[in-house]
Amino acid sequence: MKKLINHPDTVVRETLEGMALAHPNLIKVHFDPHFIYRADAPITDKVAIISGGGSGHEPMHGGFVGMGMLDAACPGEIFTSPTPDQMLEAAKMVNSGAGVLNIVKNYSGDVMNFEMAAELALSENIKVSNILIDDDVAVKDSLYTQGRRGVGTTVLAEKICGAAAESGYDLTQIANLCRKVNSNGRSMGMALTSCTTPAKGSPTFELGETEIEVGIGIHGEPGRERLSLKSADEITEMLTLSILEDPIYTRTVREWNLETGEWEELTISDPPLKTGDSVLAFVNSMGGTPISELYIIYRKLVEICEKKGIKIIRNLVGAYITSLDMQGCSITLLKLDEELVKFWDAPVKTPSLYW
Amino acid sequence: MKKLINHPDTVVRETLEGMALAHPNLIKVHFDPHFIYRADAPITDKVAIISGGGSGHEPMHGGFVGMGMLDAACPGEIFTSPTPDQMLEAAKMVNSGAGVLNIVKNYSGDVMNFEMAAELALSENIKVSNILIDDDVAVKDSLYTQGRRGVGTTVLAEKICGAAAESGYDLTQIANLCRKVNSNGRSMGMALTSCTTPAKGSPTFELGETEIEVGIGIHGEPGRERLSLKSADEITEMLTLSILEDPIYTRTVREWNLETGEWEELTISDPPLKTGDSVLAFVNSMGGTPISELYIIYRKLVEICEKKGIKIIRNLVGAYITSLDMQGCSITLLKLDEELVKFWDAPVKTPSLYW
Amino acid sequence: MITQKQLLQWLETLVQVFNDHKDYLTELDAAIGDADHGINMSRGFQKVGEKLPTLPDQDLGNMFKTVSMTLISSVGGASGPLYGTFFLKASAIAAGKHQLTDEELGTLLQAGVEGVIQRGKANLGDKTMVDVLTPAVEVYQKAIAQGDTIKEALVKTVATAEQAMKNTIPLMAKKGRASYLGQRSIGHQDPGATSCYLILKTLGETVEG
Amino acid sequence: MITQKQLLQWLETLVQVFNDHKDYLTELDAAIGDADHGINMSRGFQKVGEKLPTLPDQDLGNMFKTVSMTLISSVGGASGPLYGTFFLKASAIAAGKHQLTDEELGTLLQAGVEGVIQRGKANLGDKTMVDVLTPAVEVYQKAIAQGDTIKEALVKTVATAEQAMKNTIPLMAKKGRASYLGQRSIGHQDPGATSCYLILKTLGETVEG
Ligand SMILES: Nc1ncnc2c1ncn2[C@@H]1O[C@H](COP(=O)(O)OP(=O)(O)O)[C@@H](O)[C@H]1O
Ligand SMILES: Nc1ncnc2c1ncn2[C@@H]1O[C@H](COP(=O)(O)OP(=O)(O)O)[C@@H](O)[C@H]1O
Ligand SMILES: [Mg+2]
Ligand SMILES: [Mg+2]
Ligand SMILES: [Mg+2]
Ligand SMILES: [Mg+2]
Repeated sequence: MKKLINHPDTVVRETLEGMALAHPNLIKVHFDPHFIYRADAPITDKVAIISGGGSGHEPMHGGFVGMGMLDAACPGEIFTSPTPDQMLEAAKMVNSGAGVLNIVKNYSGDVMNFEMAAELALSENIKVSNILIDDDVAVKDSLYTQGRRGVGTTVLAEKICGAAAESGYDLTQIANLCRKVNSNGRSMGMALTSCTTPAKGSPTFELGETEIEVGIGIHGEPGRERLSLKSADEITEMLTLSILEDPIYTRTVREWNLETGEWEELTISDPPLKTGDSVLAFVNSMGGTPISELYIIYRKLVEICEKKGIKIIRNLVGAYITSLDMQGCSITLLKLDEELVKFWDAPVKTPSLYW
Repeated sequence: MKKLINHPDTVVRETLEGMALAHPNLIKVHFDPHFIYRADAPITDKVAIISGGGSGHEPMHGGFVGMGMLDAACPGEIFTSPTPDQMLEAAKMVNSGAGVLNIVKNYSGDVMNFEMAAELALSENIKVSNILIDDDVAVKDSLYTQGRRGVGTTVLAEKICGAAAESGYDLTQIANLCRKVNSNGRSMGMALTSCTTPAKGSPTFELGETEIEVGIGIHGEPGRERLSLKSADEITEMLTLSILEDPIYTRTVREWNLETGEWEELTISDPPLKTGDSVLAFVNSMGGTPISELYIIYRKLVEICEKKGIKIIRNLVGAYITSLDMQGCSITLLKLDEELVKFWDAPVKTPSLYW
Repeated sequence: MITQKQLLQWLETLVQVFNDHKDYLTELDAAIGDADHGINMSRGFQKVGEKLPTLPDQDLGNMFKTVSMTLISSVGGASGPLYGTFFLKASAIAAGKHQLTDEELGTLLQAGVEGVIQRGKANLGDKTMVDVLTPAVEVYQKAIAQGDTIKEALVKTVATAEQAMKNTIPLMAKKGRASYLGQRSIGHQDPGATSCYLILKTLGETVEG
Repeated sequence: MITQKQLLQWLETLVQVFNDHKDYLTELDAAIGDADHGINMSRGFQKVGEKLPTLPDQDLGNMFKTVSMTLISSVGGASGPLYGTFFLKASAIAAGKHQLTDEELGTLLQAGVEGVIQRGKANLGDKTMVDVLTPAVEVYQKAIAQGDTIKEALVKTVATAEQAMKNTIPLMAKKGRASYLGQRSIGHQDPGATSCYLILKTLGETVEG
């Protein structure tokens, strides 16, 4: 394994140290427990947005802390969910009294840790809503699995909810908005190469010189199927059609009911994308793929969407939710409406998204 | 070779097509000859800034076209200098009458092609200045080589000169500013892995599992020396000391004298960095190295500079001048003064630098 | 009856056990998960080890609460909240006590299992730690009710846990990360079921003396 | 004397020659440069080939100017401006003509070499195309001055070029990309010197008939 690190055990801490030094005007870092938070937190009367997850997906989530996006991010060990004490301390630090929205990617570890954090926060009289992101169409059913994983839509939800919080939305409104973004977003990814985690030191899975892994998550786990290497256009077509042809998706999630003060089960159905929809198209590098190749993908994506009558009215092209050094890409399509467009366009000032 | 491309011959064109589709508000792309230019060019009374070079270094240069930075960028084939006709057509497109500054990285191909372009432009009554960037301390002498290569300082010069042009500097002032930025900037890079060009399809050089290449350029050419793998801290120290301990550097360059209308030889000496200097620290990924590792580098860089009495007052951390999928990093230190800080901080609106 | 000393001994041994089985559990997790279960458990019990000197002065309720909080704040992943909840529920049963009757130990384990199920929503057969915990604790309680000594009951418990752990091999995972693999999860032993077995086995050995 | 037809034939053959030697030149460039010289030259002469049908109607001046502009706008890298300048200077000498005397050919080559030197500032011994061009053109002019026929003179020119090309092997590069390698550039034949040799060799063969 060749990486620019000192020791597998110090990667997360040293990354955080570097971030704090590089962006003192935007963020601060709290150590033990670790979390990154807005330099100017808490913001009076503003709902605080917190996210978190295993490390190794940089710039997500820490790179998205700042005005108009996250108030705090809780990084776990590499590819391991962070712990409730991080989330609780972060909530205490950034909560202004208007409550906290936790944006949680749907992995059993993240979900359970954020649920415990919510219970702890609620017991300290912090209003909390946990909203799940589960947008990965590579996972087909929700009955016989943990349900769809949270991938690309997470970044978009963080941006959009962050802007809504900035505009004065209250916790219930933001929770509804976040649920909408999740319902409107669908993603699919693929890998040319496996990533290598510092702890293991060798590729998580082996891919031959002419093989690709399709339907991967973001933790180096194997994907839905292994195929022979294809051209960028063919790969784009495959990913895009997986998203466009994905049927209605229904699952039951557990959410905290702020009024009854109890967990309750909620059944959510996401309608498929359809002709005439306006979307945000997000082409993402898994980390090792250069931006030039993302533009080649984007070019084909535009062509396919045009043919299918889907209008791309916003886009994001770059490395935003990654798997360490993995080569590959993911595509996310998020159906937009006026509300989402407004909050997508709103200013954002974070280390890795800034306008 | 596994890449998200369709064919080695179409990589450059398709990347440009994708860029044009992704950023219609910021840039436009002209094909045959290829160049990227500001969507709102020419800007009345503003000096136009053009750069260019081989492709494969994305986002440089095309990703830096827009308000406050470049007016046009000319991409060559992968790692091959663009041609004078591209530069001439780009100059015609973006020149408002206030003249054109060409920012040229010091490679024989780039230098000669930009010189020819300047001659062609001058013969069409476009005022042109070509300023060289030659900041790579890995190249020791200028007498027995082509002179230092242009690397990381290029990005900083493009940003700073772009802002100066926006503020109303005339061509002579901007040429002077660009020369100053170049004199104030020093860089050093290293590779963990070789890049793979689409045309060759296999790594340009072979590095063992425990070897690194130090003092590399940005074209996959071998570096100054091959060493055994080291920790991030050791690598940071090695690169930083190469820069800090680099003595005065003197060389003769050829510049067009706007008054005499002739090429003239100019001898330039860059003083070394010294205790008490304020700098911009730029930690750059060669393409395949994730941003988390750059922060680990940055953290150590801050520590070393502090010890040496060098004050880092601005920074840039990310993948800005790359070698395709190469894993590795480069460090650039740019000595700052009030003028440079002002123009660094000024707004910029390009696909890949935006504030 | 089981004393605080024995329970402390159990925890102390677990620190060693998870250190020794770090690579083994991680390898199991590499096959159908993300190759970190051993790392997570050993990191967590390492931290528990650091807390050991402070535990003898507390009652069992506070002792298990400390274990719970330590695991919750250091394991992460799916197993952190699950084992954390197990010990949190246990601490409620053990509050104010310095020893447990055989029946109380059963009630404590039972509460722990219920906490895990509440937290993780796994059903029997989903190929998780629940597949070991549920039958093992059931066997313990039945044995004590039948008049077995605690030693006898724990021998049966550990045997049941071992078999249950092996029984996860042919199952298809329906919860946790392994569920994404669908059919491909069949044929591998569940890492969380394995760490559960190790915990119960160590308890048995501690009481055995 | 050399006719326009012969010069056209030369260019036409060069399209083929650079197509055939693409990998060879690229390999030479891989050793001490960036592995593109063959690709650059073949891309450039491919474009010249596309222009061939338009050339017979022009005088030699315009013909070489077209070649120059085509190479300049399609080769890129270091060799593009250098060969482009070579043919640009040649075009000035050939302006208005449809054939060249033996002396005029010498003057034309001489002007081309001077252009390359002006543009690239390389000295003899810097391990570049200049190391082939300078002695070869000198030999041609001397031979013609001594009364050699053009055929005889070109035989000597090509022989000199071949030897000069090989002489670049032990040199350390001081110009171009290879100069970054310092000592490591020793022991490799310069790719640009090699493409120069191919150009002169093809000229000789064309006149040979
Ligand atoms: N919902 C759940 N209910 C019960 N046990 C679960 C659940 N999800 C995962 N597990 C257990 O957790 C184990 C994995 O733990 P670990 O590897 O530490 O966490 P992660 O899966 O987050 O990496 C699995 O082997 C399984 O036994
Ligand atoms: N300054 C120079 N003067 C003369 N010839 C040069 C100079 N620089 C480079 N060359 C020639 O150009 C050749 C390399 O051409 P090419 O590979 O096409 O361009 P690049 O080096 O830009 O990739 C070298 O082998 C050398 O002969
Ligand atoms: Mg994990
Ligand atoms: Mg080249
Ligand atoms: Mg795991
Ligand atoms: Mg070359």
